[in-house]
Amino acid sequence: MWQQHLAILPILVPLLAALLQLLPWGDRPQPRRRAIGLLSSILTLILSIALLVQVNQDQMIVYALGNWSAPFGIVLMVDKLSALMMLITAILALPVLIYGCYAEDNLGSHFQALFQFQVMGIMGAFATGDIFNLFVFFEVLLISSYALLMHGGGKFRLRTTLHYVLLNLLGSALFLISVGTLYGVTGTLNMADLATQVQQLSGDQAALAKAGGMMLLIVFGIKAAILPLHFWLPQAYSTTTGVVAALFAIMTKVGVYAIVRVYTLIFGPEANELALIAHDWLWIMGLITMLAGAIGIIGARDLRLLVAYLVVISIGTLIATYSLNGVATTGAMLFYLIHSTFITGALFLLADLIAFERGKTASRIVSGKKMANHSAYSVMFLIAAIAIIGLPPLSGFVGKLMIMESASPTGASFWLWGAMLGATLIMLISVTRAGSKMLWHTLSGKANEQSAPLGKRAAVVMLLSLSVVMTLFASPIRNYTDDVAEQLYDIDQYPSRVLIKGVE
Amino acid sequence: MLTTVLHIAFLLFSLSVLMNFWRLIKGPDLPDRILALDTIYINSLALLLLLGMYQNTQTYFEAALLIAMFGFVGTIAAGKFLLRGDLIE
Amino acid sequence: METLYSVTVGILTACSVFLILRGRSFPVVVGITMLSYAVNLFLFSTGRLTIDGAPIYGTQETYADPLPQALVLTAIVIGFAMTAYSIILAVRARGEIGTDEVNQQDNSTEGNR
Amino acid sequence: MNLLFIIFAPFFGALLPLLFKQASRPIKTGITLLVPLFCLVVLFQYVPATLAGEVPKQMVEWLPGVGLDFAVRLDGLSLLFVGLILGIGVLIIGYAHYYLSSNDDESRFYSCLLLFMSSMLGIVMADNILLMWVFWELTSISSFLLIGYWFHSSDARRGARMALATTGAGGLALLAGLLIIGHIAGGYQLDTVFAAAEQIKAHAYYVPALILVLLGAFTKSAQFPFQFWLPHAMAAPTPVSAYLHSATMVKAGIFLLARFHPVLAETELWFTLVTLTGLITMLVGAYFALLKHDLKGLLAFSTVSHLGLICMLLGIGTQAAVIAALFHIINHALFKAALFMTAGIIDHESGTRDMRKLQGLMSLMPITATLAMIVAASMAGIPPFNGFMSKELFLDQALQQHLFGGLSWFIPILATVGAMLSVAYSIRFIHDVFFNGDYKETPKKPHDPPRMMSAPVALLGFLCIAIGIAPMTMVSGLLDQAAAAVTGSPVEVKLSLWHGFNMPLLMSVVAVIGGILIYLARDQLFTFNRQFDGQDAKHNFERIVQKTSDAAANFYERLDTGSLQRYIAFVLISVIVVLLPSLSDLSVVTGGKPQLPVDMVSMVGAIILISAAFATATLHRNRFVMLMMLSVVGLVVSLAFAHFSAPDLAMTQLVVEVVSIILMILALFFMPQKTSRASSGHRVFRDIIIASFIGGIVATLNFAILTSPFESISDFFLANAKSGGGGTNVVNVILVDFRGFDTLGEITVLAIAAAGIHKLLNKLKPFMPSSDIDGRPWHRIRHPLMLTTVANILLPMAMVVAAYIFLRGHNLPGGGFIAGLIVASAMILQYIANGVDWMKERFSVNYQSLMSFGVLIAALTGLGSWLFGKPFLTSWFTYLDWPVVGKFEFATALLFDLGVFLTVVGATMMILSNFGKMTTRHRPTHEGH
Amino acid sequence: MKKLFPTPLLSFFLLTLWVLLFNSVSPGVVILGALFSWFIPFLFRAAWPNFAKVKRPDLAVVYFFILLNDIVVANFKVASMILRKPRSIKPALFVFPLDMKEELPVTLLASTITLTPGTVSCEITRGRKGILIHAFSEESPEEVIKTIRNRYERRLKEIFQC
Amino acid sequence: MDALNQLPEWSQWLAAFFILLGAIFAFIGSLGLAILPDFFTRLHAPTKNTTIGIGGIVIASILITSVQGAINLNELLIAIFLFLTAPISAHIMAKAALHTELKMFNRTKDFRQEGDSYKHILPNKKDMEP
Repeated sequence: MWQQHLAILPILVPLLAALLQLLPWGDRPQPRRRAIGLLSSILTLILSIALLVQVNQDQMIVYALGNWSAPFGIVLMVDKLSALMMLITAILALPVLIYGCYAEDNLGSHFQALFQFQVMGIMGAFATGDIFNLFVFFEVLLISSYALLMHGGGKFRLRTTLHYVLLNLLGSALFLISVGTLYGVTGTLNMADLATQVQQLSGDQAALAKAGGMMLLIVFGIKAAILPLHFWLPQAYSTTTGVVAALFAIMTKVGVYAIVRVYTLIFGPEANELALIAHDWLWIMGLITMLAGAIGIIGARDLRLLVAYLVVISIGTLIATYSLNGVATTGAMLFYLIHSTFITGALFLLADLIAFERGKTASRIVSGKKMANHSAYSVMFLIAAIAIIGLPPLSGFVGKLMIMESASPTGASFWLWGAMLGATLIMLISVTRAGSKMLWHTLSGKANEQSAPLGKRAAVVMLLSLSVVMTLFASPIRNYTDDVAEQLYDIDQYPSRVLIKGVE
Repeated sequence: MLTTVLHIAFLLFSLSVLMNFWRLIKGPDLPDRILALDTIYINSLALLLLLGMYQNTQTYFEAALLIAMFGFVGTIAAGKFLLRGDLIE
Repeated sequence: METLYSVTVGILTACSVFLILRGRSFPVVVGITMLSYAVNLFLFSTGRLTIDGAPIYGTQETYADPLPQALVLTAIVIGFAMTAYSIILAVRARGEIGTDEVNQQDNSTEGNR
Repeated sequence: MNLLFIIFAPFFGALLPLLFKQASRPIKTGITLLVPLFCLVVLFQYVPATLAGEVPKQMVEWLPGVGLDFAVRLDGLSLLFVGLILGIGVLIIGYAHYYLSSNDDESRFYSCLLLFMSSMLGIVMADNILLMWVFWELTSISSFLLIGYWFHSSDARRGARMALATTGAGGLALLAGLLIIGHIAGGYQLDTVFAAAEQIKAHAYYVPALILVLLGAFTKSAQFPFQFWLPHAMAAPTPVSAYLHSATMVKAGIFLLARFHPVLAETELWFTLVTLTGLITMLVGAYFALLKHDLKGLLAFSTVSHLGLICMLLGIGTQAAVIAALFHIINHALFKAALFMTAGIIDHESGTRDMRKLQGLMSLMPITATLAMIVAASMAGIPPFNGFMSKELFLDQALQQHLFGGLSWFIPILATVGAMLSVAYSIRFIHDVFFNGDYKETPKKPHDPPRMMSAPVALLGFLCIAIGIAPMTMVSGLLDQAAAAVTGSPVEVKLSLWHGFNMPLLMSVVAVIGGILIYLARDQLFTFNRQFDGQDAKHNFERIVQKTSDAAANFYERLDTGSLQRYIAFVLISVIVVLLPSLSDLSVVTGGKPQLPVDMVSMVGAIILISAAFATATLHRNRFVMLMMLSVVGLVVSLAFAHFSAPDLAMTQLVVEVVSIILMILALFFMPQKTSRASSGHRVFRDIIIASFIGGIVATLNFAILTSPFESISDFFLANAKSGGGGTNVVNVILVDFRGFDTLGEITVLAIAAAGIHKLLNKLKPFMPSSDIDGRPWHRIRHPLMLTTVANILLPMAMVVAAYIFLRGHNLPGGGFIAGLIVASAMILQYIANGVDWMKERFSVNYQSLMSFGVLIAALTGLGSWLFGKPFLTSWFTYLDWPVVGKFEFATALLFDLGVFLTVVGATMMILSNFGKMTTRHRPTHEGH
Repeated sequence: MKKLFPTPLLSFFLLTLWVLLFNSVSPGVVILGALFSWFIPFLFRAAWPNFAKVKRPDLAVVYFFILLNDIVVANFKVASMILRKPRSIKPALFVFPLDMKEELPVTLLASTITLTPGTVSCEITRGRKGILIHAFSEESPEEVIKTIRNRYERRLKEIFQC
Repeated sequence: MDALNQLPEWSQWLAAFFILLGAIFAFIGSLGLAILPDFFTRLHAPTKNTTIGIGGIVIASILITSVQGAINLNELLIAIFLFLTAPISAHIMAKAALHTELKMFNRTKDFRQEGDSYKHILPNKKDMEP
């Protein structure tokens, strides 16, 4: 029975788990909540894999909620892209949750439930085929992120949370305005239906829809942290706890996903008057975002801030690559997206471990005491650094190579190449600088005694090993992302698969 | 005829609300403003009822009922704020 | 009527935006709340304005567009949740930081200190 | 056996020393040595084939989509380098065994060394240019680890980073170049690239490709102006320098030039760039070599100089020049490795490498001195050593080129000068250290090292002599094939020590004599150069990095001031910038739909709404008043909803408004109630401008939408609400049925918010004013009598109303959400009237569970439809006709709505009760009523 | 019986409310209403303090009509005052000494005072001894106190038998 | 609208009367709020007049709906709730006004004695007196 409901299960499982976790569980609720959380995350992972397999078979799963088919009811539209994103989320969530179960969840109340809610929101945002429902899931993931962000408390965390919250509330308002505009012009909310409607617009109607579409760009830009909307990110990611930051590695990708979805399906190459309305902006903003991120990492004096800016760079890369608007580039971009999600997640966790074991100097990029597990972290850092910078042979390099290779040398791509290579160099210099200061330039004397639990380290290793896996199986993964991109650009199939018009 | 009367009533109530609002803006003290706000609520209630009569529909009844029930909660809260600062203690 | 309506929505938006640009958490939260009112009005009006056409099936011939109403209802609830969260976040910030100003007083950022 | 083993063995072999971390040192060394020896064994299987002119190849697919495959080849050029890498590698490992002290982590050293070896082998054997690049960067990484081996020393750290930065940067340029080449050639396999040589040279992108490739090569090989990193890499342990900076890594750049010779060379640009760079590098390197007081520094710059020489030869690019270059690669590797090892021995034994402190070591270390003199002579180009031969070839080539036309004569002259300097610093190396008077005090009393430590030097010295005496037997076969690979045509090499009296010999003689003279006049040179002191590349590099970092940090601090307004302004300005063009596309703002007439009530409503909005904005410093204005806005908005046929919205808005205002008043208690003017005039002006733009955009959009004709999916809802959803209130049916998933999400949001607020209020010690803003203490009565009484009476009434609203919601305005808020409001009133403690005594409901159950009920209702094989949230309804009761409807949507109801009550009450609890805890109890 | 119907009057009152809301006396509505009005008091019994019981409902009805009448009459009076000479009114602030203690009657009395135009009950003074009244008119406080006592307080005492 | 004009004549008159009554009183009340001199006097205006104002409207509403079909009393609930809640809000506002010691209209006669109204707990009473 469950196969036919596969599309919604990765949303429902975390939801139910979170609700169960919210119930009082006696005097010592935490072990039980952890058990529920882990169980749910494992289950979600299995389900996401199953979903991916299923989608691969059927091309696309359209799940009509309430048995009301599109465009009238809400449908989940799980195509290959959605399935892929959901799988990434599930894979990322598990090690992060394992990490979190080592007392990280005791820093404040409801961590476990909020974690599951967060996963639910992300899953829903990836799965839904309805633009207003996308808004709802954005809110679900945002409100859980608001709560998670200040997990552990503290002045700075509060301040950045406040910034993050208020900025995103503004974003939500803009989202509503754009959804309203689109509805006001097209009279529909389903994305596939919007695609067909938008194709037929012209004149003033088109201009209105364009305004709505462009406002969406700002909305998603805030989520994806594109310049100049990215300011919330560095502070937010660098001040929150490592485990939350690691989970948030997927959050910016939700924004990227939304951009890809909307500006391919709705305002994509086949939208006639409104074809590719955002791509020029995305191109420029992507490049500038990379630049901004690069400047950020040069200036960063804290490892976590550095990693946060690395996220900004990767976002810029993704956006700029996407804006080249090709199947191959998009396929390469998706590969890079997978890589950067895992590796930034790993880096945030690693930075957290290092900060913990260093003691007073925490994650600041200064020389400090030796750590209890110094050499282990050095090796992990080395691997993570190689991966994130994009040096061979790990996945970062593979991803970058794919992007550069797919963006065949034309005028535009040179800029992309230049930006990517320049950013790589800056990353190389800054990250090695940070690493050598923190891991090599140790004060003499005894090592710090506090040692992080093995499980936390194992979680980081799990994430890092994903990079190795991605390197070894780069070819099959890339083939899959190419499939994804191909499907994504095959716009005509969406309406025909999703919409069943005229059903009374 | 009834419609004419309703129009007059609309006019009077609208003017009332405007005057209340003027008081709300002018103050001079917080209790004055609270009072003005409370009155705006009640006049709005009347407007809703009038609208219901005018359109000969029952759809506004619940909204009016809610104003009658909870319009004063805001007033109470504001008053309590002035008295005790903390509403829920 | 439409002109009046849109001008009102515009002004409401402008005033909220002005508030959101203030430097203290409370006005900003109020601004966000007011913005959500404006946005709700906007979203509501995308079904066009109808007078005396409440979408209760069977009461008349023409109805107002019910879909935006449902959307706005959802938006109101979400907006309420967000308002509640942000206002209490502001309280907490005030409690821990000691001021309700949203910005750091010194210009350096924490990560860089 | 497989060619790939040669690369993979050291790669995975790098794990061996780590696995045997606990073993004794000899065992570790032994195990490590096994790896290159194994590689040599594999190599020898292929040597005959290669020497016979074949090119053995192997390939494993990796990334066929990108064109990156694991393809390796073993042509003559590769063989030459593989031999050097493995051969010298073996010697280095043996040498390092003695060199490293007992404190050093030998495992890590060997591991990195093997890793490096693997990457180096990868470069020279790669049959795919992208694969070559992969290894290229791997050498950068592993050399970084090796140079930084003694990471507790700041020199080592900085030197390592500088090396990595420079070679890494070059590597990235190289990648771009390779990609361009690959694109032009249509593939990245070497054969494909070679085949496309003419195409590439003719292509518009040839120039950038060439420059990018050269950048990679020059940085790696420390060519001018990138020579600066190499001397600082000398902070590495000497075995590393001996290996990386003589035989292997720096040669990678040269290798690259050689490898791409068939593809890129023989153009004007290539000649000019490569030759000139080589020439300058040779002179600059030699000059600085002479000036260095540090033994390894001298050797480092001499390496730069010799690399320049090779580079220049490759630039000239004739067959003879290529042979000379390749020959010199071998010779240089031999004598320079030996020299580095010697320097290491001296350092190891005496404790210093400073030539100003060393002298007269001849008597103490005779064996070392003898070996040193042999290899130094080779470097200086004294017959009968191998260095002499390649230098002669070089001078000959310098004479024979005519590429600069009339100005070509200056090349041989400068070449002679370079040779002269080379002689001079070679003399300095020998004379200053081993002679120059009697032994002076050094940190350690030196003596000859253990025999096995000087054995590698001896072996290399022997090779220098052997090649010098019998070049044809030793190397010509190899050179044949290597040169063939570089030039792309078969080559027959002729080498001999003696060419007869000719111009090159004369130049050599001049060079030797001149070198001696320069050495004698060295003090003047030192004095001359002292004025340039302080121009240390490392410090420059550090300073630049530091400055850039500060500048970047500064820039960011200026851009990102941590100011929320700025972030928000950026967002809003982006909105304006992005939207204005689209709005300007609107030809007419009005869509032509006839407008409704304006009635008076709406007019008044608009006036009040607008004024209240303005008042809210302008009175923001008096917060309580602002709240009241906000509540007017909320009220008028709900009236507007009512007016425009949305009773459900009006009700929801009303109650939500009440609850939010209460929340805000609650919050205001902990906030300053009045604030002083904070923003400056122009800030306010800026904000007004932004606000007006945004307002204008929204109004324009709104107006354009309102007046344009419209067709939507809503007709479907109107048509199907009754028949498909079982309710006449279409809005409610949409909420619980058509778009029930939204509602599920929305109550989830509410639940999360409540949980998040609980988290926020946890452990919060709020700031609690004990008096109001005028300094008046609070009123003594906490719970006024009348209020409590009426609140108590109202509560059950509100429940009845809620039940009514809830039940009729499906058919008439109302529903679970509003009902929930009604109950919540009544409860809030109770809290206000009676206080937290009173409520706690009477209602032991766990709001959190209530809320969770609410969402659970809603979700489980949705799940229930699975039992009937229907998708999630499919609703079902029926009409029942019971006796007495009559006909009524039952719908699962009602259950769903019940979930909504419970969630709303639970969440709202959880928020408020937590808030209340927080303050009560801190408040001393005193007289009630 | 007592356990089953803890507050019969309240239940009845709620049922009335229910019927009024639905505006129908069809069996379905009444049965459902009865169910609710039986059930809700259980939910809120804890929050339903021991209010004084209405002992004489008949008098309560009388009281209601007197109140209505007074409201209408006083309204005209106050309205004329506002219209004629808003600046020449003579307000007064005085205490009405209470003769009863039960909270429900006191609340009702205070509400009555507020509802009848011209007087507002501002505060219930310490120890529930009196009600602080702000009067709009120029009548003397004694007169107002007498009216209140005779017209309202006495009747309330009778209704609640206290 | 048409439906309204088809009502029986008497009911139209009656409804019109009540509507006008309510509207006029509401207007006067609001006028009073606007022009009366101090808070306490202003307090009288709306709490009374809007109460009867609403009463009139409610009666008219009941009349109109009842004449068209079955007796419709549910608007009565509005009046009931309002009668229940309006005094409380007035009461609380008055309390607040007394507490904040608003300036009273100068013709107000204060018959209060010490201890009649709740004063603040003043640990340092002197400081608070103006």
